[in-house]
Amino acid sequence: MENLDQFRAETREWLEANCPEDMRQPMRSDEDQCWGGRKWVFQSEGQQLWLERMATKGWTAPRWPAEYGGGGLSGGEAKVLKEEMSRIGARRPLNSFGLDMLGPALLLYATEEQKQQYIPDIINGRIRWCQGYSEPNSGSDLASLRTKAEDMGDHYLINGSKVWTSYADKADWIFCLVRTDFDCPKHEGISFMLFDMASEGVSTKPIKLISGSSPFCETFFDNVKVPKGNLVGTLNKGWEIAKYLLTHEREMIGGFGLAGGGLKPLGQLAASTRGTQDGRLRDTSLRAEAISFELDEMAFGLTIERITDETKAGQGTGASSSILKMYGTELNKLRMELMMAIGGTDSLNFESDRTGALVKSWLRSKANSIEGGTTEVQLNIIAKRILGLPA
Amino acid sequence: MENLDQFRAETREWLEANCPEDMRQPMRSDEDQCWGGRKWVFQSEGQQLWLERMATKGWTAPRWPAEYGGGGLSGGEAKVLKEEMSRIGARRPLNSFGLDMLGPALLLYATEEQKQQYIPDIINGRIRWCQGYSEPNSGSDLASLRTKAEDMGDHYLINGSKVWTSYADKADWIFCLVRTDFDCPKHEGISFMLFDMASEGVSTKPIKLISGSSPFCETFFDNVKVPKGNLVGTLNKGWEIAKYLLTHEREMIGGFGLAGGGLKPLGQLAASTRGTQDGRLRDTSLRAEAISFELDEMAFGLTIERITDETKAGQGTGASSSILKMYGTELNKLRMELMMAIGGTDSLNFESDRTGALVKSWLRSKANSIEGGTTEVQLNIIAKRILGLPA
Amino acid sequence: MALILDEEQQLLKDSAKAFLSENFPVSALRAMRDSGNDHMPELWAQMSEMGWPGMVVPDAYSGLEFGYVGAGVVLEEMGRTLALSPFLSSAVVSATLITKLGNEQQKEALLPSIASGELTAVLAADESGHYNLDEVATEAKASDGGFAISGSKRGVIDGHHADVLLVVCKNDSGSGVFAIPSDSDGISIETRLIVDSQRAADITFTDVFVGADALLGELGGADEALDFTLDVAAACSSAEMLGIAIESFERTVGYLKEREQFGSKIGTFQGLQHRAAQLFAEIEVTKSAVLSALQALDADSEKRSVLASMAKAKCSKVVRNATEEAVQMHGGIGMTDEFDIGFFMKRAAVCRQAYGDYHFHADRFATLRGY
Amino acid sequence: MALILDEEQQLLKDSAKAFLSENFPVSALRAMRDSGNDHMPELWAQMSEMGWPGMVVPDAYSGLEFGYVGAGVVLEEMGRTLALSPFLSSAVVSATLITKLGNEQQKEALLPSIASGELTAVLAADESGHYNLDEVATEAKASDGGFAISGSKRGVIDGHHADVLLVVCKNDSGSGVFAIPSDSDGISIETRLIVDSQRAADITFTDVFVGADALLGELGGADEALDFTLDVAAACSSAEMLGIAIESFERTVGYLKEREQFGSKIGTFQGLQHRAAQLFAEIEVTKSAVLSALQALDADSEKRSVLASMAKAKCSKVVRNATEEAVQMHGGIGMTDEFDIGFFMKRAAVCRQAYGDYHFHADRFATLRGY
Repeated sequence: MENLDQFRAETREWLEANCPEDMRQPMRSDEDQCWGGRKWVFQSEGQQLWLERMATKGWTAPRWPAEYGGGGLSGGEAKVLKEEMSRIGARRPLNSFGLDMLGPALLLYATEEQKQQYIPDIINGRIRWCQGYSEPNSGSDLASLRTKAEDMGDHYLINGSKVWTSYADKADWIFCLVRTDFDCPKHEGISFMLFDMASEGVSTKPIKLISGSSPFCETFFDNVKVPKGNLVGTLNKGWEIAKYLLTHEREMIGGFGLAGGGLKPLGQLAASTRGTQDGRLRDTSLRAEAISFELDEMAFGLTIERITDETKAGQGTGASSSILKMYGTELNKLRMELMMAIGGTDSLNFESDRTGALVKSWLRSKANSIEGGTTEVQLNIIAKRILGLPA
Repeated sequence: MENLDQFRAETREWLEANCPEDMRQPMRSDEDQCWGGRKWVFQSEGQQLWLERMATKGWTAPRWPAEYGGGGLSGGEAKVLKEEMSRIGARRPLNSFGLDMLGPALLLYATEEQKQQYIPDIINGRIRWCQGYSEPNSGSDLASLRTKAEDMGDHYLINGSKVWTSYADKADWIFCLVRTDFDCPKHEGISFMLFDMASEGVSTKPIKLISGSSPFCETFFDNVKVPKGNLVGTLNKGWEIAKYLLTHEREMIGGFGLAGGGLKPLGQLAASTRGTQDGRLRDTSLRAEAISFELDEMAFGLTIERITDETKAGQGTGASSSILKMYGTELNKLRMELMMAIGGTDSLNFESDRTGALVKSWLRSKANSIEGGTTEVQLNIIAKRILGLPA
Repeated sequence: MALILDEEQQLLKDSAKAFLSENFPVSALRAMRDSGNDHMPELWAQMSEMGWPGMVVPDAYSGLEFGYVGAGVVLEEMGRTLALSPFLSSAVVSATLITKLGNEQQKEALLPSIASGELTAVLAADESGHYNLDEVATEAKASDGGFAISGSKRGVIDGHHADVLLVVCKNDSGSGVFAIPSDSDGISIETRLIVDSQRAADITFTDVFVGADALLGELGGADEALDFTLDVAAACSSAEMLGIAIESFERTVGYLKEREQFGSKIGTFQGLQHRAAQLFAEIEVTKSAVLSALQALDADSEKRSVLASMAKAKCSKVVRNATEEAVQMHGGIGMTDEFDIGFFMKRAAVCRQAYGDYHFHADRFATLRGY
Repeated sequence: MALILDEEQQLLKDSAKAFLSENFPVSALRAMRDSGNDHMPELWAQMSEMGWPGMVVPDAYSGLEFGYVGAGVVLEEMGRTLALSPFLSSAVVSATLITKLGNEQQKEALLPSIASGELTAVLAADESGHYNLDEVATEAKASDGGFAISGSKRGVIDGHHADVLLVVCKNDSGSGVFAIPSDSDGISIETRLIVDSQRAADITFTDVFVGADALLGELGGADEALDFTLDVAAACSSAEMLGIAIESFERTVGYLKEREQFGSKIGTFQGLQHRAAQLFAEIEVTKSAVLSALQALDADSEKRSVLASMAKAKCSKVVRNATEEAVQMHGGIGMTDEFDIGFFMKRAAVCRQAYGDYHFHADRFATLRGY
């Protein structure tokens, strides 16, 4: 048994001394997140200091190996760090697809040289990454992608386009699925490549969503030259890395459904907004829906906990990411519907100031069950891979 | 405009004079229904008189042509008769698959001679019919049936078996789908035949259901000889008649979902059983479910009305029977679930006396979405035939 | 009464459909929004030419007296193209309330110009955000032979375009409704953009002086007329939601027949087929709910309120389901502003909240049914 | 505490599974019913040999003190084979109440024989048919240094087999629980067959005289212990429902892989695949709900009641869904008595109602959560 008490004491002291005051305030909206990267403009001195200090300790990526700049913490230490940060309300110092998606894949599939090259810049937030997966005609059928990488001897030549590239217009580099073999079953000719978004021939066009915001882009590649060393893993075996990454992404998106993140429990919110009678939410029909939601939400939260504990104990079922993605996103959509009902006509506000935030989040939530593999795709995966139902 | 007032006055007078007192009492259970047929034992003098008197006027089949013994009434008159019967609480004099299913098909597809032979005995309740459709390996895939009728020159020789034959053990005759051609697409080699259940080679075996009752049988045909004149319609074209009949059956089963039949509205039943607070059902979660059910139930009842009115006005959509079957049976299952919740632990009684009736009806209701074409089959029909979605 | 449209109603529906789909399709809404506007005056002008604002106004006041089924079929077609006009707020809801509550002089003064479309009125009732008239706090104090009105109303759609506000006030004797020109002294209006590109108005009344003739009916005597008006608003807004549901559904079925994934049209996937079939059945059932509620208004049937709340509750659920399924089955493209399907979800959100949401009408339905 | 079974708990589960599936599979229930019996004494004898009746009884009273997670895993496996025994009613629920409420002497007198399986006790609490203890009217009048009990209890499962009845009474000072031998004078028991082939007892008490030592704890002081016992009953009956749901689901998935229609295995139809996948996810989520509720009992956590009611409400819904889908996907054959799947639906109906149904626990959950 490791001695976590000492680590906790030291961590608490360090955080107390190093976390700037404004980084301990709750975020007022998504705009307060720090994404890093070459183009990043820090919103405050505190934001910059907080990132630098945490990155120096490797605590933007607490469990990654210290040799690449990670924190090198054990599971127990990482949990203590999380608890201590949460205790003082410290914000996450860096939000990043590099941390949440690319990094774990690199640690598993990249060469030593590639790890040395890319991982430190992820940890310290110097490079902001985006993900080039979906294409205009390959939505749920991701493996049907057509973006082509031709072997030109000393480099690959990339032509094609991607869609739903999150923040492509703000990213420095892209990790990208490309087709390197057209004469084989669709899953077998895909490769996983990294390249600089500043390369000649790369252009992006933001996609305006129904919520009015544009977090996604169309991304075009017109004779983009990519050095051969930027291939990760084996040529034509990129689908394996893609699947690994999709699993990670699903778990992230599924987690949206959780109450955890300081949200007021829905039933209590309804009661304080809409009033009670004899201690019960006055609107009995809304109460019944809130109950049904909260039962599922609580059971879902416990399921994340259980799956985490099973994984730690080496009992993983393999089913988890599809279940979490499907269940969590449907729950989140339901939560937003109930929030709208609680808000009444006020909730319809679409002004660009704060008052329009609820309805925009409501609209945004409808994408949860589409992005990262639709609910229908998750159900197919569960039916075929887990239940073994015949094709 | 026909003069219905006079018809109403005459009908009222006739019913007053001819409907026996005990036939004006609400039925206490399904056992009080009169099914007729060779083996029928009348439960009271009133039951026998009522059937004879109504049959003599043709009012067991009010709208069927008078030449075959039917009432020959117009739509308006039939409605008046129904209203006047309902006014004094008169029971239906005869319950019969002949009236509800076979008869309409015979009027459409049978020869004049066949109509003369079969229809009067349906109207006066002398012959009780059963339906031979499903087979052990053709559940939802009805057209895959294998019961064989061989042309032996002067008769057909029938071999095979049926399942889910309602009351086959109590019926006198059967209308039956048989395969008369095995060398063609499955829908094209089916014929529609009638024969006496007392024929040599016919045997039945009741199927015990989870509710404990046995309304259905397995029915076996071992070298049963059927006269050639018992074929209805064209040889190998029986599927058309079958489809017509299925449509009728679906509408009948779908109708189960309706509150109409003197049932107390569910919400009121809940309120009177479970108590109210400030005028609202005390159990707020049950109230929300009762509301959701009653909204659907009312809208569904209005839909039956609308479809009837559209059909009268020649605006039928063709979609109706699958929608009614699917929606009505799901609603009825929901109603039974709510009745169980209202009843609480008392509702679990399974005694063979009256106290077990609720839980048995609850169990029985689960078959509604299976019999007469499953809910899944109805959804397929809607998707393909009405919405035109590709196969 | 047969639960179908009669010949005249069907003709009206056909002509509304033709007129709106040709002249004010969904692209008109997009154009309006992109130019920064929040209503469609040109549509209203053309509707007025056709006499539609007089749909439910009695013949005696230059109306068409065509009834609520007529209003409903127009609204259903408006729902299909998401056309914006004060038809529901002024020509249907306000005209109804004035007809029910006004005296001869007031009706003469207001109804003919509402029927011609020259004048628009809007009901300013709710203060709670949940159409809870029990919580009305706006007061009318007797003053100088008239009244001084103080209070505020919330989320009034079309409120900043209307010529006349029908303001619900409360005092000890009950509810009263005042017809007040919107440019009267003491009225201040703030608007906010809402999700379907319309604007909702928050209206404050500070000692707004009105003559005694501004009071429709008696002070304390408006409850019955407000109840009828709520039935009208609920049933007619249901018709609009029905149109939204039908159009979203038809577009989605069309997309299922076109879009390919995994080498097949996605409409071949039974998972989607069954959901589409289920939704189709729900929409068919909802059609009956809406038509019966509209007919009950025309017949002033005693089942009127039960049917109106049933229709509003049922439509709110079904239009939510239809627009959610539409976006989900369209996939990513359904989330883009470039594609029209999202507009249906946005308008549906507004209709679902207007004049009481699902929960409001579910409660009203149960209360009326005795539980 | 990690939300997984520890090694001992997993071993217990495995051995319960092996024992029950080999010795008391569903066919044992069928045989019991067909021979006109309503319980399985042989099973209880074997369970007693293994010491299971002492699962939650403290070591001090000759119990295993294995805890509620242990009781839950046994009940889950009992749900899978539909094995009938007084394990829940006597060994879990009654033992808990006596442990919480009894004095030393009472515990000594009752717990060791409950733990050995020699004696069974049953909680006779509800009179409403809806586990509403607010409606308890059974009275205990002080009489001759003891009490005279009068009233009646409804639908007590195992009531006619139990040796001791734990009778909840009410008087002005609150609830009290009396442990009364079931053969005492003044007790009359009527039983009725219920849907899962068990019998429920309606028990009438007419001036049943008991000594003061029959009172567990204080008169008026039982509420807290009854509340804990309700949590135990809810969580443990949830575990049984979970087992029913899992087994029904697995049998159904098996059938989908076998049964052919329209020339294909029905498991190839995406409509059924998606419903099966959805149900699988619900069952996975429900597993977490049940385990957390059981763990909270063992830890006597303050979240205990919220989790117990959450688990009972969630399981009631999911087991309904699982058994309905099981019958529906089996089609006609699922409706026949000859086929076992209907037994799961029947037992589920009983478990869903036991110790408060969905609506009861939904309300309790919300009340505990402050709305």
